[in-house]
Amino acid sequence: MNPKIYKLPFFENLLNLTVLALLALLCLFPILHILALSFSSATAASSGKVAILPVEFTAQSYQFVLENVAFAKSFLISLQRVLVGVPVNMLLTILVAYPLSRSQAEFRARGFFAWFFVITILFSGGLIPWYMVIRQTGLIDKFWALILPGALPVFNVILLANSFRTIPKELEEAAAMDGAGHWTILFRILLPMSLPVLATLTLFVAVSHWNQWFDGLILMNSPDKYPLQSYLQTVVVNPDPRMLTERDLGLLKVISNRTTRAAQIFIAMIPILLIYPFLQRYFTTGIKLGSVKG
Amino acid sequence: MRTRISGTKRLSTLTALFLISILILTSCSSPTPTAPPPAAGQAEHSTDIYEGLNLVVPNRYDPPIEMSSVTSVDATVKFLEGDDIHNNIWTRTYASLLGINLRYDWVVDASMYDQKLGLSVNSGDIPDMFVVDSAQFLTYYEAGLLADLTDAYEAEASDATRDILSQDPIAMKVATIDGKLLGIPLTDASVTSASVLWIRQDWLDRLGIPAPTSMADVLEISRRFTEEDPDGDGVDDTIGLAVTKDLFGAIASLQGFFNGYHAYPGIWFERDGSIVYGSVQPEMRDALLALQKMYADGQIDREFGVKDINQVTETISQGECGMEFGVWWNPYHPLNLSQANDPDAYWQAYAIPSIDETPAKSQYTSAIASFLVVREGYEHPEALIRMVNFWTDNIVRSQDDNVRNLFLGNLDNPDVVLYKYTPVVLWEPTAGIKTGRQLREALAKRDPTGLNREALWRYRIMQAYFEQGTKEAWVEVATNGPNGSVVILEDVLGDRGLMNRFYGMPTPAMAEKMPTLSTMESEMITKIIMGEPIDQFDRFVETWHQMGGAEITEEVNQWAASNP
Amino acid sequence: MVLSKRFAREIPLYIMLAPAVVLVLIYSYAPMVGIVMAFQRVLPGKGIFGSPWVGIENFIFVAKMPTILQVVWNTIRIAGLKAIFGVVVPVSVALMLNNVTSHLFKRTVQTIIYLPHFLSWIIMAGILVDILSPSEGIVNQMLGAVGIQPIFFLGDDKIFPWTMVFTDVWKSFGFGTIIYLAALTDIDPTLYEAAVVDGATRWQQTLHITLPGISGTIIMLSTLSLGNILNAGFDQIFNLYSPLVYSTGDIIDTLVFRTGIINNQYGIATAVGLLKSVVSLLLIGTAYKLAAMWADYRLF
Amino acid sequence: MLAKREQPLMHPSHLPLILLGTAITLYGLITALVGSWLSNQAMRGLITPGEYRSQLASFEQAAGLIAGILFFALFILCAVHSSGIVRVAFSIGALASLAPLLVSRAETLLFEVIGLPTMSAGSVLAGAVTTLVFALPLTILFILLASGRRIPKVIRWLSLLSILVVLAISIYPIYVTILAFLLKPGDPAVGRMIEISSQIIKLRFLLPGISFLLLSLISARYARTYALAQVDAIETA
Repeated sequence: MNPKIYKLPFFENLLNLTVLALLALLCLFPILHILALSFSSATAASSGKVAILPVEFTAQSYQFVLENVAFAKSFLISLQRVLVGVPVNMLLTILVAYPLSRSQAEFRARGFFAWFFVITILFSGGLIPWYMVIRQTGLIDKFWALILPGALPVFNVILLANSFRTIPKELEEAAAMDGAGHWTILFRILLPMSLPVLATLTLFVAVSHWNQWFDGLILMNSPDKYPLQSYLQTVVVNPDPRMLTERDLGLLKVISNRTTRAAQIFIAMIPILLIYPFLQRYFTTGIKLGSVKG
Repeated sequence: MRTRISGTKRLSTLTALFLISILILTSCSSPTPTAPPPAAGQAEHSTDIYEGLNLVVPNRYDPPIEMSSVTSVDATVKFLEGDDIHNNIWTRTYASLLGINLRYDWVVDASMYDQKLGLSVNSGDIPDMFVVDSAQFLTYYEAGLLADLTDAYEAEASDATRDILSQDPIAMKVATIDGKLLGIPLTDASVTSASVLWIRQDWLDRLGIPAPTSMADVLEISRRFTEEDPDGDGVDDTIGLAVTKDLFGAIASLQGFFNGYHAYPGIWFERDGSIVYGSVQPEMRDALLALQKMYADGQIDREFGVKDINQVTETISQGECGMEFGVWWNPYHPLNLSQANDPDAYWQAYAIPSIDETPAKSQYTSAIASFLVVREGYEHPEALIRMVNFWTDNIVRSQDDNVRNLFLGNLDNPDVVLYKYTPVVLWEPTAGIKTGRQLREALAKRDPTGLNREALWRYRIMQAYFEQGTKEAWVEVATNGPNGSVVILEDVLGDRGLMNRFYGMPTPAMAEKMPTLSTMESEMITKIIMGEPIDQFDRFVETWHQMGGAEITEEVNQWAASNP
Repeated sequence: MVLSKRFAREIPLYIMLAPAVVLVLIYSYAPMVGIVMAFQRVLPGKGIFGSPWVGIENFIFVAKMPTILQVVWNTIRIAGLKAIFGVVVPVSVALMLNNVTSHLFKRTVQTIIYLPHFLSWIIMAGILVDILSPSEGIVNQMLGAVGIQPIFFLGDDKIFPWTMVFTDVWKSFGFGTIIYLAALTDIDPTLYEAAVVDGATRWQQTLHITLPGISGTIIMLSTLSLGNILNAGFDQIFNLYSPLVYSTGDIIDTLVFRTGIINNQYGIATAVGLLKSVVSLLLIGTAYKLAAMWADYRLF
Repeated sequence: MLAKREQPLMHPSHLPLILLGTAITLYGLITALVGSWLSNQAMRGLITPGEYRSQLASFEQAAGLIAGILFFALFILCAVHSSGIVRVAFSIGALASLAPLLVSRAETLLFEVIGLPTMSAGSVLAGAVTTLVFALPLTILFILLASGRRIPKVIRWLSLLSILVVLAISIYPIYVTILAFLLKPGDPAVGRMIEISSQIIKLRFLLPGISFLLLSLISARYARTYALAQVDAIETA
């Protein structure tokens, strides 16, 4: 496309750029602020001197957080969860996406299965039955409780199926001529051709696994099995002072140290920040096929 | 009793304290939730620790019985080296002395307990013995999940148990439905929820204000604290009265303020023959108007509507506020923080003054909020009674320091609070007041003989305050010392208190409608204080009655008729 | 013969589906049995099979709940506002970005604005609670600096919904922006050239070429968001609300959670949940149809 | 010769030293008595802790002011009436007269005027500072006296003793308080130490005062022999 067309008059352009810059700042600022808080002294933080630069710089908060076994534990659990959960998700996604991407002619039950999976997005039996099932299958308090119940991200299946169908049929037909079966077509032709999509989905499920908090909170039988986000949830909540007795004093003193909270929040962000460059590389691809299909 | 000690421990710098609390935080964990009950081996091996302690031990189950339970830990629960929630002095003791293998099916963060209990009970996982709050107590009783403990109690309850449960007149009543004893109430001192008036004495002295004798004085003090720079730093940075967004509670509460106007928000009390709800009584009006004026004059934090307990704590520790209504132990936290920043800070407790000639009554509510219950169909309901006996006979009143150190916690290691590992913890309702009296007598005589180790330490601390000017020891003086807050509690127990007349299980309408009504109530109060016209209150009273208040009152009166 | 052959060819497909089908049956379909609780008085411990049937009593109770209408309205209001701003903001930003010539700048801005999308609401809550605090929050300090009284973003029931909307848009507009940018790049540049030849101003270009060019996407996304009108964002509100703002901030999902898990009234909770699912199903169906009609969007 | 080596502390008169000793002793006595009387009242609950604090403070400030000035004057006087190392010693000792001024003013000075961090142990720190302001100059004073060659043996030994006493009574209470509140809260052993130190702290000013008195008396005796020796010297000349 011809850049001339896009040239804005100087002032409009300037205005445009400033507004955008401000928006970017708006998104960046809170994160910087938290970072600054986490490196500031507690007194500076509580007296509200901290903006986006640390005041009375100190790494104490981080020292506390890192000395905190519970935090470290839950951090590892979250990592483990990502490492195990992502492959499972991806494998199932691929295996389901392929049949659903076939034409009605090729796979007559396609429509049925399509709805079979989509319904699960629309309906759920509620927390109790869900919990009971997981308990019946003996997963309560087990690591796999964080993996199996959500093993099939249906929406991703749809994305992948769609992208499969954007791949020219000719290739498959040619392969089929040479007697290639479904497995061959899937693994030899489709997958290699949809690497960017796969990459996107992988990163997405990784992020979502990292960000899950509710299931950990409900399904684990002891705090030392909480994934990081669940742990953070319990850290962020404050006790209801109406129920305080003198014996809760210790608790009162533990909660809500602003800088330490900031440190924990920031550490929880780090993995996201690390994979973020990759995320955004594949981002557009992922989005396009996700929503603006055809 | 970690918390009391922590009052003095506060001396160490806040960072150090946070480090400690982090350490505590780290250890609130348990390796395997379904860990096997302490093996016989451990039991034998550990029996020698009971040598030389004269413990009253009920007949032991032989062979040992299994008992499953559930529990929660909070950030403060800390363990001794090698112990955890599944294997500690209590599990070992139950196993080796009582022959009860207590096993926790799950252990969750305290904030998750109710939800987790609901989930597991509703999905059929019912522990043999567990702790419930009043609402759950009723729900589970109606569902027929709770065993009838009447016979077991009659047969096995020890004298100490009976005595402690009788000290709180309502204890047994609440735990009994349809003539059946369905749970053991976890007793504590009810009166400790009564408010006292805390004032920065050093500020009073600096401004030369006499001690308050009426609510009028309180308003005056609030005004002068706001306008006259009581902290003498030449900056206009002080407010009159600390209030949190929760309005009521243990710290910076309005309860005491209302009581001063003979208004008793949130509780039920008798008025001309029938039981009425405090928050909708005319007395509220004047109190609200007064608060409204204080807010308008900047005597109440303009942001109190969102300031949670931690932010108010901040205000207090920064010395921006010199008056609050709170419970007797406030000096341990948060008031100690203001003295930490300003060595001369001293908060003096005053009984709630009155707006007129009739002395004000301080309101309080039964401390019995939860019960130990046994699953219907569990083979050994009496096992719970035996555990309770073990606690009441041996620990709760023990003057034997070795026993206390072994089962409650050791003052040398104040962060490890041993009794937090067992759900069977019944505090003696009058214990705190007794200790206070002993201490004051000891001080007057200058003779600490007869005090147990913990009390003796409090005595020494006060001695350090009076005889070597260690002002950090004020926390102990302001509570257990002469003219301390505990003295006021004695009067509250006398004729200067008003106990919530309703102490039963939530009535049907209450369970259904009270949450909404309470939300309305706190909104109404907050908004009026922040300046909305007072007829908001009249409107609230109307809607309150329409939206179920009348119905609830009806039910409460019926209940009261059958529970004189 | 032919049939069996076709079937033989389909066997691998079934094998592929098998594991997923099993898992979904167990963890998604089995729990749906629980929907019957909507018609039971659920007794703790008795579970689905032991509890007595009460017909539609629960639904009647729900209908009678003093707060229910309020809650539904809160939900629709918040979700609706989110939907609207969730379209307007990204579109405008996309258009603006589209006019940026410097690729470096464009890239940087993009990179930054969709970072928040990847942070969990737990982390977000942590950040927001801190920066929005009226006493020590940086936002109110800035407002104070220009002489504005502190605003109780999370504590004032008049402001709370807007806080929710704004923070949600803040978290997700970067994401939307990318979609529209993608759509923009699909517009045939020759159209612009033609327009320039006809001497169309920038504004006219935007009006007659750019917007029509992405209208498909806009319509589609907004119609689809209609299906979510009953999802005002549990994660966000659950972690940010307080009794102080129930009057405007309590939404269906949070209500369900409180009645069910905290107040132990599972029958009622399930009833509300069921109602919600049904309504959203209808909405989603409609939305899907509309999207198919206007934007020729098809899930499969 | 002998007489020449051993000189008295003061000449011509020991009055200043005697006065100094008496002043410090009296101050020590009065403060100790008033202090324990007040704390008695408070511990019996006859006066509120608030009243106790304000009365104690106002008394200590008044008494401290007088005592401070008086001490200073007397120290200087001693310096004037002495010579050589003794003079140096007393001039340094004069610094100790700041201590009474500091009592119950130290906190304001340290944390508000100077603005040191209280470390949540303000009164302990303040107490420590006050005691040291008193103890250090005196220690130096006594060290100098003890090391002065021309000073009579007895006096030197006595000074040496006084050093230990001064140090002990000033350090011990601080040590105990830190144990009790920071290191070993709850330790019964520490509890007993509090008992003891709360008695010892009363001697903070008393004992040094007494040792000054002793010094002056002993030295006065030397003064006589010294004077005689000089007279002899003149006569023989």
